[in-house]
Amino acid sequence: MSDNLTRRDFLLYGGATIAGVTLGELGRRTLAAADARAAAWPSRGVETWATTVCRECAGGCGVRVRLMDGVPVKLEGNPLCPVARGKLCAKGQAAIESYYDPDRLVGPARRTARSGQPAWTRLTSTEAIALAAERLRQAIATPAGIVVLAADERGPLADAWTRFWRAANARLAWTPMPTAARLGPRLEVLTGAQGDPVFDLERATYVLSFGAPIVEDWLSGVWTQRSFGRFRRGSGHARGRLVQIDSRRSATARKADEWLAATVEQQVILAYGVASVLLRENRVDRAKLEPLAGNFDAFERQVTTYYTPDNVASATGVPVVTILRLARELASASRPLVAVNADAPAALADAVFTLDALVGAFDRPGGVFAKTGDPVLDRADAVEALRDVAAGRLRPKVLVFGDSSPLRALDAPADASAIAANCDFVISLSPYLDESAAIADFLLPVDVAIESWQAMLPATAVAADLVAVTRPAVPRRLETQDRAALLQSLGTAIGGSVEAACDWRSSEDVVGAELKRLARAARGTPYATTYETNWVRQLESGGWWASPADSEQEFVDRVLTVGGWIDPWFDPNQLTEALHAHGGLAFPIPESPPAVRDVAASPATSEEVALAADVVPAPVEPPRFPLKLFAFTPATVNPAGNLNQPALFELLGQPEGKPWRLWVELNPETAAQQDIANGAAVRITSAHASIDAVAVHVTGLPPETAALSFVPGGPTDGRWARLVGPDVRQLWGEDPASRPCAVRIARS
Amino acid sequence: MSDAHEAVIQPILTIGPVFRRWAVALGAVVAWAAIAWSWQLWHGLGATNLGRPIYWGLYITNFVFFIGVSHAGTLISAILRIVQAEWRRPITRMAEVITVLVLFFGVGNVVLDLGRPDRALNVILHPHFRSPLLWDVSSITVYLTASSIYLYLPLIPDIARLRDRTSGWRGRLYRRLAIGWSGTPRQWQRLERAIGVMAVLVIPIAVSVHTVVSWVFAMTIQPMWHSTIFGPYFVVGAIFSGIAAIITAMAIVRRVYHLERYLRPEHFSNLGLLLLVMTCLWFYFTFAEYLTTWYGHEPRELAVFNAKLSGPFAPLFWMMFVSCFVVPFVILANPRTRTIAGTVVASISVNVGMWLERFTIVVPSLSNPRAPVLTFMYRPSWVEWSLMAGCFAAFALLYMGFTKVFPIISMWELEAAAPVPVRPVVAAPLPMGVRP
Amino acid sequence: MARWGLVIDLDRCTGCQACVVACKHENNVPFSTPETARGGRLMTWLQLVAADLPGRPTASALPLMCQQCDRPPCTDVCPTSATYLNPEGIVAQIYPRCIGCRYCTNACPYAVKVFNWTAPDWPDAMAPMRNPDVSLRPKGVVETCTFCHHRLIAARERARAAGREIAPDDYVPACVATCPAEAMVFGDLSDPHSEVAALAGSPRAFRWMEELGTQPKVIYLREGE
Amino acid sequence: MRRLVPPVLVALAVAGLWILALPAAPVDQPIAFNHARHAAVACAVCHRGAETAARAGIPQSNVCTRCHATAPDRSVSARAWSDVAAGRPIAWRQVTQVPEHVMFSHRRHTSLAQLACASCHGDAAARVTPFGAPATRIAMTTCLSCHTREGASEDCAACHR
Repeated sequence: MSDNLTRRDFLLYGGATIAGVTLGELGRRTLAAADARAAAWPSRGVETWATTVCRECAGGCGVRVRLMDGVPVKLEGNPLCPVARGKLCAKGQAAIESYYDPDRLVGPARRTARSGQPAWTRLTSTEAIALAAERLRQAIATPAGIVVLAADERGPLADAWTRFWRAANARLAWTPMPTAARLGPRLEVLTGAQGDPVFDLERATYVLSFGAPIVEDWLSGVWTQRSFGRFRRGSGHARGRLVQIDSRRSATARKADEWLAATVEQQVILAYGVASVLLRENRVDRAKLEPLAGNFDAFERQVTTYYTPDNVASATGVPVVTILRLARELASASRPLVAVNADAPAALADAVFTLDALVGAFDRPGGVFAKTGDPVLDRADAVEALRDVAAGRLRPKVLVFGDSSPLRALDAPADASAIAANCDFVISLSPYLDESAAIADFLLPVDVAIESWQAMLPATAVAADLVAVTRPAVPRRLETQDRAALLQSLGTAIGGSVEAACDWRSSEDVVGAELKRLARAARGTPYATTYETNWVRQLESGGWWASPADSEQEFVDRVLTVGGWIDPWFDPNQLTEALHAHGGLAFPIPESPPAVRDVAASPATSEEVALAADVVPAPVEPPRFPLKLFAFTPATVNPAGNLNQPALFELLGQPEGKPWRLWVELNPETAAQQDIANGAAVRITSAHASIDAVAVHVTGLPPETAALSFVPGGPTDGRWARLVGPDVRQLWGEDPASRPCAVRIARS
Repeated sequence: MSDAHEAVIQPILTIGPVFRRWAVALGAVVAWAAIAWSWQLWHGLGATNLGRPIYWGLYITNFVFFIGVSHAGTLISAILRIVQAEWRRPITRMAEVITVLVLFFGVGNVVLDLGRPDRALNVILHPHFRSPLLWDVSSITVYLTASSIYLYLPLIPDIARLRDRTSGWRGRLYRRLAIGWSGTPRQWQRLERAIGVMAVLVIPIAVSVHTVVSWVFAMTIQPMWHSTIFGPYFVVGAIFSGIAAIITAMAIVRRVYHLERYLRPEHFSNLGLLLLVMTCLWFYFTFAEYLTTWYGHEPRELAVFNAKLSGPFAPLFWMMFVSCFVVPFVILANPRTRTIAGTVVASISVNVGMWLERFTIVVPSLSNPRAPVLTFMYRPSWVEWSLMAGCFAAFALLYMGFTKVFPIISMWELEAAAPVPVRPVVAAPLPMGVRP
Repeated sequence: MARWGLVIDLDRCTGCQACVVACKHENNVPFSTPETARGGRLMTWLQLVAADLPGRPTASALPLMCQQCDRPPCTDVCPTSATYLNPEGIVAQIYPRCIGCRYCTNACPYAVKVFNWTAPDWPDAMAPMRNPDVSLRPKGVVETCTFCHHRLIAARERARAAGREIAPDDYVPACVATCPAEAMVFGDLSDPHSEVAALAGSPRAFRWMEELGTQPKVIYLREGE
Repeated sequence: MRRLVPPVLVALAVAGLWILALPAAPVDQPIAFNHARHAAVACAVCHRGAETAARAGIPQSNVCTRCHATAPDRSVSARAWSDVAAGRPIAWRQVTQVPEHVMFSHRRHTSLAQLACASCHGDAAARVTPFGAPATRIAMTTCLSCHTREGASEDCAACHR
């Protein structure tokens, strides 16, 4: 630069300055406008709360939805709901992710390419209903022309569903849910009482659990968790002791004071073994049992003859001393309770209720009660219906999925394509991108829980009559349908008896009718605090009912606001009454005595090995698949609803630190033979397939067994669900996945 | 014009094809690193393979390593100056340049490691003096200042000499930098005095710098970081890797610029002996550190110990042990192998080993936290490797650049000591002595 | 001045992880994928870990969040005071001050501080689910459990608007609010009549790694008799 | 060409300094709202959350049409008014805003701490034009100076979220 400022330079730099100022001012304005635009969210931040019911399981927990400017941001438990008491489990918390699931179906659609890549054409709801109704009308005339499958539930809306499809001449079946209702028939066999068992876990002091997933999702998740907390550290009694008999180290086994590994078959034997010790050592209150004896003598003879501790020990591998100790602990506890999983086979449920009867748990605080009056569920099994379809025994013209639960409960995932092939037309009502949507020809997505009117009977857990009733908590996000309104539109389009069966226009009508019924029942109260329900209980047992509302409308509003209705009056002597009415206990007599263990078939104990070492060391070819593999579904997986919830996948395999992973549990010694470290990647191979998983060492697991976590879902699911490993059911091939599978596990 | 030290001056004024090729190659690496850094700035530290609980990895390893190497120069040249070791004269400059340049990369790696480099100034705007990181900031700043001055002061007479025989941009640059040096006795007296003061000052600062770097780790209560000997251990390691770096640099400069007349086998042998001493010291500290951990048997400490000695980090650990102790000890303890080639091999081995040592200090402790949270096996990402390569390339490039602007051997100091021949530090009577 | 504390009864805790999900939603903690989780990028303020506790044959499932130490190792080492102990004993993190050096995450013996390796990411459809009371942390800063401090501020404002003092039930973190087993109790440790103060004095009470001198305000109650 | 480099650099430097040194530019609002004309009405009548909620809120058309049946005067264009009358949202641009990481509640400052709206928003009642820029510089020092003066909490976490 020269020292003298020329005119040229002056102009040049002057111009540059002006250009700079202009540029700067433009930039400044652009930035300010951008800032103002960025401040658009959130608009006002007005917080409101709405009530709804959680539908992640059958528990029916009341939910409060926190809305900011009308948009749901968080779920909390409804403090007035007697099931939830203001709490929610992990699935309940994650339910909001179902509403926001980015892969939710946006509206009705028709498949345009059946094989290869699915291609879909969006339809308006009118078109969709017309098309579906056409198909249904054609199918009505054929026997079993329509097959309808959905998750099991109780309540007015479920009844409307049943009524509609019955009128359409459809074959209905339901996926069984693990609720107390499933144990009802077994309780009835023993006692004659028609109803669901109510386990009073909270007040028990000693719980002997046969596979009951008490801290996972037993009967009614949140209710059980709270009961467990109080059982452990309740006000009023000493710390409750829990003994868990389970095929694997479940979360409950981890929390238990003692865990005994036993398969379901062995559990039955063990239960009768304990019963036989109680009887032989005369540790049952015969005076109390006497009036209700029934076939007690025959039962006692059978059990004490065949289920001797020695026989039981040899059949189950549980030492004799442990069996004796369990029986003595059970008998000496002040309020013992024997618990069982809802989906236990009949033999195990019978054995458990028998034990409950022997320890005097019936109609006793901390024991088992019966809750009669709820509709008895006598329902065809959707899984069996699906198997029939897959095998071609049943060839419906139209197959309707209320949700994907039947497909998830199927043993082999390969069945899905066979199912589609054996049906003319498949309709899925599921709101999610899931297994049923993957094979459907026709998608009619319905509203998700927080968008819907609700009226359902929560699964039996609380000793009271409950109905959970709510309005939609939020407006619908996508072009989905109200389920009852959809049925009604279909009915109108089909006409005839189907149309006549629909005495509603939408779910709102069904809910309204239920509320009217409740208002006129002249009992119970809208959900209220414990104090208020106790007050109603006092009044009602006194034979006098104070209406909680001045008018029917006020009552309806109140129920919808608090989220449900409760009649706290409960007769705690229903089992005793039933027993008196039916001539006492009808013990199901265990038929076959336990087979003495075939030593060759099972792994030998160390003693036997020591003995065998003296004999002939014959060179034995190691079996190709030496391990028995069990599959289990982690408690945070919802088998009926949306799987595409990322927060829940992060919980998988915790606390061992295996988020998002399938994991296989192995005995450390078995693992050591294969040089498999804790946390190592392994490959599981069966005769049918291979699957990669992470190994977790579990001390105490029988050395010949392994347990593999199972998350249904896969490539046909939403963006997160498809990330969680392959479908482990492949390992079983055509065999039912409820039984162990022969596998080998090696480091990968 | 000609000069007694024409061999020193000539490389400054000429740029040959070999230099150009190297410059282009290294420049390409640096450019690639710049791309990697932009990638990291855009994507955040997600571009690395770090994660919970391994929050620090390659960058912090490099930080500690570079700060360690920076002890090469200043400390060694200052100590040798103070003890008036005459043989130091041709090598002090080379060492001091390493110090100053490498410090920038030490600091730079911390900036690379920041989640929010845009907020780096918060450290100065909102300082929290209980944080050892702030002690680091302070001591490194002081060290950088001091060692820059310490590099600059002895440069002045040489710059003046260059000034007198150059013109153009070089002339202007040297004129400014020579700040009017004319070689009057008064100037010489002041210079000698200033250098003397700086030499004394710089030693405690240098020791403090690496002590504080070690305290970044030792002040936490993490297993195998929370160690009282970390300060001296790191200082010893720093001097160790520093000497190795000087020897490596010397060998390269000697070969490339044909300075065999100045950098003689005795220099390598003497520095090799120093390196041998440091090898033994390093072994002593390492042994002490690991023995106490092992003997103490504290489970959390032992988990890290086992991860290093027999666990997933065992290959790195034993490689470190071999290259930090076995290789240099075997080569340097034997006078016959303590040749130029031998010391250079030993030095490179030590440099690799010391980098591994820094890595096996930083990562295994983080991989085995006290809390049983989910951990994973850390393997640096391409971004991290690229930035590391970029740092080394940029250092080499800057070092090359320096040799093209300033004399890499202090000419006036050689002249000041001209009558004294270069002698080995170990006198003949010692059994291991080398012949003069 | 209150000293907020949390008691977790491990005997009651069932390991159901409802608290984990509640915390994630309440505090806008982003989701992971299998890849990010495997690379140590799982973002959680609260998670279940398998801790070997004295007197237990197998590892216990321990809900682990910021232990809200009274002598936090993390705040000492922060070069910019971005993390500090507030007067009510909550270890706070000031995001705009944080330079992301991750010294605090390394100093924490509980490894409960998490770092935003990338910018937080929600699918567009899920963005409205974020809690407007809690900020979205940008990439490059450290975050951790704050005992749902925003709930304290809201509760205090509500109480003042109603013209009363803050009551024990007014302020409860999201994890405590949802705990189905009633295993978590939250309150003011400095109030001798509070439930937390009583439980903290229980013979079963222990503070995890208290031998390190961190003085946590998360107190666990031992499992078993 | 080389001669042009310095002037371009100068231009860019000036532009940068201009943006950095000056306060944020005022933005244009869709309606030329006259606060002074509405001064008889309390702030919270239109800004409904100003005393009861965290956010004061900027009134939407439904608030206008509670009083105005027809277009007020020529300051509101016919097209703008037709939008208001139809209840369509008004595209106000929020100019006074705290950063995302700050938890600010109007209620805490107005009805609880008894601060006048004017302390932060200036004398809105005297304004004849809508806000194009914040009346007060929204910066931590502004907040802190008042908090210090009034003895309010100076704990970082009291406002930072």
